[in-house]
Amino acid sequence: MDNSVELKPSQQEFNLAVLNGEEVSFPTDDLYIPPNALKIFLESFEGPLDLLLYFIRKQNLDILEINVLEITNQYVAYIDLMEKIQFDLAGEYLVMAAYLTEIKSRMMLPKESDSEDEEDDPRSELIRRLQEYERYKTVSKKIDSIPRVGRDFFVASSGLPEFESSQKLPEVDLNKLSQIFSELLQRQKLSASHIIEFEKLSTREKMSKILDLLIKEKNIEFHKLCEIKEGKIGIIVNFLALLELAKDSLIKIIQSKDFGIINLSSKDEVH
Amino acid sequence: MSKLENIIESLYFSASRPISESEIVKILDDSNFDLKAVKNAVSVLEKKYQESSFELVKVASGHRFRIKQEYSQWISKLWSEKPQKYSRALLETLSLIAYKQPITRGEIEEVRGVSVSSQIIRTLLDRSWIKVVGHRDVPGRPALLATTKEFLDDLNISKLSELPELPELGSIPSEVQIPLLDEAQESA
Amino acid sequence: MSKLENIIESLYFSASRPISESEIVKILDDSNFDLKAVKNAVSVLEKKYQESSFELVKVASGHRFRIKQEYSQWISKLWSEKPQKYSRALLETLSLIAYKQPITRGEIEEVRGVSVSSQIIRTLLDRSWIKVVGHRDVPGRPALLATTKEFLDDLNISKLSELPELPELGSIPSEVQIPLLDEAQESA
Repeated sequence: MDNSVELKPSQQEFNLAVLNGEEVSFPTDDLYIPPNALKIFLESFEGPLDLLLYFIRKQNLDILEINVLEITNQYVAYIDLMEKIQFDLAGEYLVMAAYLTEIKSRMMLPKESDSEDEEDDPRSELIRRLQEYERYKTVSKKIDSIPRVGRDFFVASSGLPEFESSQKLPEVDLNKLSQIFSELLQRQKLSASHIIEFEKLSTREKMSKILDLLIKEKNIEFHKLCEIKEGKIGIIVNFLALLELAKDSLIKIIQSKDFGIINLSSKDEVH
Repeated sequence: MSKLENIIESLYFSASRPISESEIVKILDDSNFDLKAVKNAVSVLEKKYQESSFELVKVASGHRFRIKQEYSQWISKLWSEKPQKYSRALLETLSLIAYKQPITRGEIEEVRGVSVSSQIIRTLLDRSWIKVVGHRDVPGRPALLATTKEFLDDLNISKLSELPELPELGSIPSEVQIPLLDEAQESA
Repeated sequence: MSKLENIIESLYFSASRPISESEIVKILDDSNFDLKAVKNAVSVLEKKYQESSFELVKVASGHRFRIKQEYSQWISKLWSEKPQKYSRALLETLSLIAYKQPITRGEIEEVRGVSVSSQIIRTLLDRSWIKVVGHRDVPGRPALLATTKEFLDDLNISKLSELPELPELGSIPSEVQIPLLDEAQESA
């Protein structure tokens, strides 16, 4: 962990974080900042509200007394810093920066009338959000500290006597299973940029079969995998399965001469 | 005929989940025990195991036996896997669901100020701590999330109101807010 | 310091398998109990539960608690009462193994985005629906999982390619955030 950040007293600085019990300061000017430290720092927050709460607590302030100008400056300086080191900031942090800047500018404008309505305080919405967030942040720590099963206490149970099994095992519906799988694939498509390539099932089945055979036999000749009733297609599928397995380096293939017998052996044997 | 208390004891020890008293009545079916007799027997059992390492406790979906917490240190040595530690993001999401249920994912995001990852929702669903109880009638029909009985069971509590109290929103008289505005400008 | 008998009792009640006396000694590690003390305590426990619905019995790999045979009629009712239903998490895991076999647990987790509990794998292995067919040659040498003949039998098909073909994966509008949530409530 590199938190040996050089500090120059002459420069304006603000304290950002306590890492491993040590306070880390990041000068706002162009000193070298270890990107790792900043990244870890950011990751210790649950979003912009959490970060703002930290700045506020840092100044020993009540949420109600926040000095929007100062907070905004700190926050924006911090965001700039992150951009400078080209850290991929979540959009929420940028939205908050814009929001704070808006509040700041509204507060610097002269008030139009003397309506002393609380609604006129540009900060009130921010304060409300900070307060609301802090409630749940606080209570979530309490919930985590409630003893829970499997972590703090355990359930007592005993072995069963023999009994006539009228117990029916749950059944699985064929169509349901494929529906669930296609939903999984769709979900994957949504959350990832790559799509799982869908391979022919028969190849998959052969792959499992070959691996299973290799557990028992250690060595198999390729032609023994093929069954006459499966015909040419069967040979091709077996061969594809073999190539897939080799690609994943799950098996070893040996063919000692051209057009000779292809020998498959389990990779496990090597170890 | 075995003693009622023993039958009930054997049921609790053999089920891998909490059982309710009415379920026991149903199992005893053709015997002559009614709900009152069962409730009596259960309360006898609740007091019975003071000298033992386990106790009968009431949770949301019934009663179950649990090992007294003082023995956890030995038991955790029995398990090779470390119990899962949950992230702050997950715990905050869970808290919002617990206290503001039913709630949509969007509403959680509004309070937390960040997006909630699908993974967190799925982990909570997998653990059976939350479930979908409906859909809000707005565009996109977002799912409404709520906590389950299993969640309460796992925390060993019998109803939601036994959760820690949610800290009050600091209620501040509106007069106090205006002077602060001036202060803020001064310090600029 | 809790009584040795109670510690041992708590271990037997929390383990879902028999435990040997030497394993107990290992768990007690830094305390002063040796094998002889443990054996003594176990034999005390063997006689202790005459009035109860359960007893401590010796089996091949150690001791375990078991409900006495006379209670079996009630327990069979408990188990037949509610036919279980497999969780969404289990079905997703099973479908991944079926369609993408051979596959490691890590690969399943990658697609599902959450960790797969050992419980799920164990349930599927117990049911003989999946088996380990090898190990991937990467650090940790994770087990490669595949479906079994029993799985095909139970689903009434004769080969994997008879599994339903997947519907075309059309493009999904990005607004649809958690398409699985609807289904999820079933498993809750």
